[in-house]
Amino acid sequence: MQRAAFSKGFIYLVLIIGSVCMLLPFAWMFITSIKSPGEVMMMPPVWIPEDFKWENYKEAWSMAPFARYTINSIIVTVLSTLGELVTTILAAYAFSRMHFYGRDILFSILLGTMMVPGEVLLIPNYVTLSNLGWIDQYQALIIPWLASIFSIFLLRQFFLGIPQELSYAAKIDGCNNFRFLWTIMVPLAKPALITIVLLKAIGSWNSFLWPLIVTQSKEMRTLPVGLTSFSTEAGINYELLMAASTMIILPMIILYFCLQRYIIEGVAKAGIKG
Amino acid sequence: MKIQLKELSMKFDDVLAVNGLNVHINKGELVSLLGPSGCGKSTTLFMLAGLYKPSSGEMYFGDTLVNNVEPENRGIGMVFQNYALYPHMTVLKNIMFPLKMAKVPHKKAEEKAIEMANLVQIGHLLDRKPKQLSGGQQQRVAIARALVKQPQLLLLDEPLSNLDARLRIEMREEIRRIQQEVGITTIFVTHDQEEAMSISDKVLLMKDGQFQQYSKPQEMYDHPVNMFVGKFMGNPPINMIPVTFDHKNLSIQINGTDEKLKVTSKLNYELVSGNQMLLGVRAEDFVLEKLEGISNSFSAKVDLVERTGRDTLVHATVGNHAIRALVNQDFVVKPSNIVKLSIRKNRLQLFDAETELNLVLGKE
Amino acid sequence: MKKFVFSVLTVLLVFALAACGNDGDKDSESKVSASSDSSSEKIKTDISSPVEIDFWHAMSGNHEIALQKITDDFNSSQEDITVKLVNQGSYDDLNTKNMAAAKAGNLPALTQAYEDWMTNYIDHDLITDLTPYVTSDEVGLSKEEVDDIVQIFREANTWDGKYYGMPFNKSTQIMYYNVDYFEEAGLNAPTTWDELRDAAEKLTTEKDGRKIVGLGLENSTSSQINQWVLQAGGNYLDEDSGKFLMNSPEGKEALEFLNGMFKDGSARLAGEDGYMSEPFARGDAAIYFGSSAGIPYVAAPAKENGVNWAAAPLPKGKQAATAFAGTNVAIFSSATDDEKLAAWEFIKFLINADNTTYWAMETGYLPVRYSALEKKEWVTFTTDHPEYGVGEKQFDAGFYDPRLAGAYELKNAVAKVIDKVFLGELTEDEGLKSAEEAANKSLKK
Amino acid sequence: MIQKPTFTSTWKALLYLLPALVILLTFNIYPIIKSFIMSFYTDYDFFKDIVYEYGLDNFTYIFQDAEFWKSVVNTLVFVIGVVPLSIVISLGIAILLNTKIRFKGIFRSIYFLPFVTSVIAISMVWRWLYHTDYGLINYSLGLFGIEKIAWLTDPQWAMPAIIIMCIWKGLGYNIIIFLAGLQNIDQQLYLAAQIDGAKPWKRFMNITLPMLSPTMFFISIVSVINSFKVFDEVFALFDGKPGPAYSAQTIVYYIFEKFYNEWEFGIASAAAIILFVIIFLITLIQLRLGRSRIIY
Repeated sequence: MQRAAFSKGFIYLVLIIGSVCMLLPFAWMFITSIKSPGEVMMMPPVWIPEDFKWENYKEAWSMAPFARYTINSIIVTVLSTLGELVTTILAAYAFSRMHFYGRDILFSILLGTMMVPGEVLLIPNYVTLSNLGWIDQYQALIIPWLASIFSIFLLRQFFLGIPQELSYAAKIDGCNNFRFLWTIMVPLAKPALITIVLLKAIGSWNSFLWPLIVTQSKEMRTLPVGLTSFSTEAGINYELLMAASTMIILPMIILYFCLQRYIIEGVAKAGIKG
Repeated sequence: MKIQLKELSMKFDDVLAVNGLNVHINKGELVSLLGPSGCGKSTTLFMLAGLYKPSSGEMYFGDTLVNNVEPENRGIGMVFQNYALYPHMTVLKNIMFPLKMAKVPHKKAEEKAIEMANLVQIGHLLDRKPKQLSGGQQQRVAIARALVKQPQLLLLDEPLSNLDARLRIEMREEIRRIQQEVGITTIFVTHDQEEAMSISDKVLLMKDGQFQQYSKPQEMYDHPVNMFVGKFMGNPPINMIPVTFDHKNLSIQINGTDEKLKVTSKLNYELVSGNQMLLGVRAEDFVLEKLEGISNSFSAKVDLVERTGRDTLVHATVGNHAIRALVNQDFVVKPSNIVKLSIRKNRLQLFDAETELNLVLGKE
Repeated sequence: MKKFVFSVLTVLLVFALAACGNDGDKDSESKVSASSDSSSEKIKTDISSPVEIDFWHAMSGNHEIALQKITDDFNSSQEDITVKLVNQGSYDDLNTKNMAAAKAGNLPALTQAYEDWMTNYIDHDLITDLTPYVTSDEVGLSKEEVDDIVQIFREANTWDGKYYGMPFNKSTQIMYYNVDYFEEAGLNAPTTWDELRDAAEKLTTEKDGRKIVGLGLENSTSSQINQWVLQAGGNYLDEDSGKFLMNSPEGKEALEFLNGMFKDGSARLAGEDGYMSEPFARGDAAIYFGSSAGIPYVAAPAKENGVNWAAAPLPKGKQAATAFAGTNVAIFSSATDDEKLAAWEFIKFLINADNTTYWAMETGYLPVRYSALEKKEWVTFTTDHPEYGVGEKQFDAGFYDPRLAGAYELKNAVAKVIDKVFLGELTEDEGLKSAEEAANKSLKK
Repeated sequence: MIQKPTFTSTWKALLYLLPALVILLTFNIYPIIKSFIMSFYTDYDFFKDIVYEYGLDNFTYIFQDAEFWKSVVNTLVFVIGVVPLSIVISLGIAILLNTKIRFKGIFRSIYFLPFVTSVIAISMVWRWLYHTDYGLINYSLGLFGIEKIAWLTDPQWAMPAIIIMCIWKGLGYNIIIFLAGLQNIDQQLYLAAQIDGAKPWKRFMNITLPMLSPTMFFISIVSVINSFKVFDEVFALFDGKPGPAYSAQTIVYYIFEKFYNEWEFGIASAAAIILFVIIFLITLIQLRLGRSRIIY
């Protein structure tokens, strides 16, 4: 009995130390963000600032057009997520439920391309977009990301798990393919779709290299790109940098805590099946 | 609606799943498609439903050729083996779904769905989701959904196979009740001969995509057209004893013994290919006597006696062939007794050893 | 898993086939010569309809605000031309975006550009020869005006006798020093290497638990190593012969001088502070070598932190040398005639005596005209703020970066090696040897 | 259920695939092919899009380029630094989380948190944590009497700095997948083993590890592939440079550098192809090893 209590205590201890390590960067980011410039560089470190300089947020916010960056990030995230959802649903349906020539080869080729590092695609894509005249426009930030092989693969796997008989039943009930997809398959695949949406939204919100390359004017930048240029401007004003970082990280943390069950389940499922 | 299948075939790649099926089903009949798994019965059902397109042959619903009619336009209802209920919809929504697709006004659809739910006795479960129902209840929902459109033809694909033994009997009676109440032509796929016997007006027996026999269940039991049908129907299985036929004396001799029996049934000599045959006798058709001297009988040695309450099953050996006989429970017999066996009148079958066809001429 | 492997092989095969199908068709085309005889070109001299042009730049903070002000003034000074400023991030970003936009055919009319970029742009026929504009009777500059532009900046914009750009934001390296620390130690601002070394050593201390370094240098010191080599009396690269000359006793001396101070801790690079201006303004460095364009970045925080500072020319080695950095403005040849003319008008405005003075006072960049130096405002200004006057004192010691095509790669390649020397990964001799190898490798390309 | 494709069904399916295919063909497949072809451009005018010469020079150049080999070595160091450590730590935490303890959900959420945050933003935070003089990490080490480490400016510490941050960021993902794997293990196996007298350690070695081998296999393949492609973290942590004196330059960074800073499309593409081949080969080897090691 005593031993069990001891080992349980040990487990808690390890987990708590681990959690502290995980949370410390976030905590330190936040604490720094409300310090005065003098406190930032103080050694030993100041854990609780003398007064909370919330105006750091205001200052950081006004030093760069963060409002514009935020709007851009929201537009890009929402549109590319919705768009990807539609293309993914349609394509996954075709790959899981329809019989057509070349299906397996096409699917294999798509899967194969997942192995290619994304950085390879940047320059040819840049050229394509500039030929289309889309550079520095929302199209460039959104359209290339409207379809994802990984999402299609994930949803296809989920669709395959839905019994074939359901589609037969629906067919007999007078429901055509398209309607069946939206009234039966989509509601049933809700868990998988939520996963896809969340992973996409996180990825889109956090994406960096692509927006860096295809945007030119300040007005078109997204938050992470804005943050890097801000970091040059802010120099070593770490309190401002941390305030800006907090502003970028916070929306995703809130989203995460609201929907963490889906995110974690989704990752677990996507991982195990993938 | 009467159904007619003419030379219906289905080929998957190299496999001939259904081969030249010719069947006529009368209006209002319940027909079982029976056979071991992989015999093509489900394929036939799916062709009837329009989910598969036949490779060749014709299907008539009434007088209409339906080969190229889409499932939703065939006027059919179907119940699947796993019920295929829409998991995210309530019972009511499930039943209403076909009506919704047919653009029936919501109010009317709901009324009809409730009516149908009451018919299958699930009126109190309308707000539940399929997951919250027992197997039998799901079954009823599936039937209600299949019937709510008032189809001309009801297709049931092994609907009872996912239920436990007691529920299976209950549901099978229930299906029969509903079918007769609605008066709908019904096709019922099963691999369970007892189920088919108990529920059907007619049974269509198939093997490896080949038609075997299509007749009333009792007829099929009493007069199987070949060894396969004979063996497939009935439990315990029919006894098959190799015999040699004596054409001159119209008698048979059990191989490996001196036992001879006179054959009184009329035989179809056109089907005979030699004198090696198999004598088919159902366990309940043996008459067992302890005494010597009964005519047209043979002796066998008792190996084991099983009492199951209602009946007594005697395992015995004649020559080196094991046989089983059901006898009256009053009859007292012990292992290693020698008994005399005779066969009830007109209850024996003779199968040609080579063609496996039944040589005894039936009533028809 | 077999399926997976199969699929990958399929993909490879598809690529291979695609590759085979595509080559060879362009081989027969011959190289197009980049040179064109532009001096005889006719240029447009009046604007027919309102034009809007983009100016891609890499100015941020104070610099951007000042540039915006000049641009706004220009836009309201006349009706036909509107200049739109587009911030492209860092200089590297700007160059990348120029190249990519050139490819995509959506270049702006105007850009900031370093000399070595311009060499590359000229090679690819991307920027316009400005000579016809400069010499034009209607819209050009008079002889006096041309001569008024600081000579070294003019030279830096001339290729084969043709102007391809005009100097805009020109800066030079100056020495910032902490007046309080110097007074405390009883030292004067160093004017030679020996004094510099001595001061750096003496001023490296620890105060209230804070480390103070004698000499603070920017992280880009390795890419500006040519300044030190020149000060040591050597040479970095010969523009005419394209020979890398740093692997010499003078080069070694420069490296040893710097490295010696790094090793004994009397000098350090900005490191994770990004730029040295902040630590200097915080009092963490006694001397700081930085761009004159960094004056506002030093002044503001220094004031906040109560740090007294001053600026002086860079100490001499065997000779005085200071790198002139900063960019010029150039017009892309893809612009329409109207746009080119509009851009030229803007350039003239941007570097007229008033504006170059305003620009210099706001940013710490140097005025690009001699006449600006004599302007009353400027003289008063530099008297009040002597640090702004340090740059012009060094005009004679100034040099600009080699402008060979590929000089950018060369500088980078050499800087990588020099960084390794600073970080103690290579000895000075090894460093010089592999710097030469790296330089020759990029020259060969 | 076998159904055959027909012309009609193909046509219909294409309609469904069309939106996704247009995007994927334009922005995934075509650029891959294009990059592959580009790797054979030895003389190329980017602006006019004229290829004067094809050949293998780019590959020759890369194989002779010490920088490239350095970046290969760095990448390997990164993979070897991140993957095993991350797997061991996350497996340990997953096992602890899989015991009967309270606040399981909270712990799980905490460990997963870094996964959802922006690499760029969190790298800024780490840059601050790693600060030589004012960073929290050196301060903490100082409490144990360890001397200050110049994490971001000493070439020897650049790789460790990036490895630590990447382990921190990726831990949660692995933990979640390990947890899912652990929960799939039939509890009766443990009961049976306990009845057979197996002590906890033996149960771990003889049940948990073997039953977890497919999960382990999956995680190792995914982690290795992802680690080979590391870029954002390097870019952000060192403020747009691959570490002091290029000491943390990875293969993808090398590609990036050639692409964007030097405009050497042929060389960059060739390097990308080599990266692809390396990943492909290592995955093949893993598959081979996996086949013989995985118990079921």
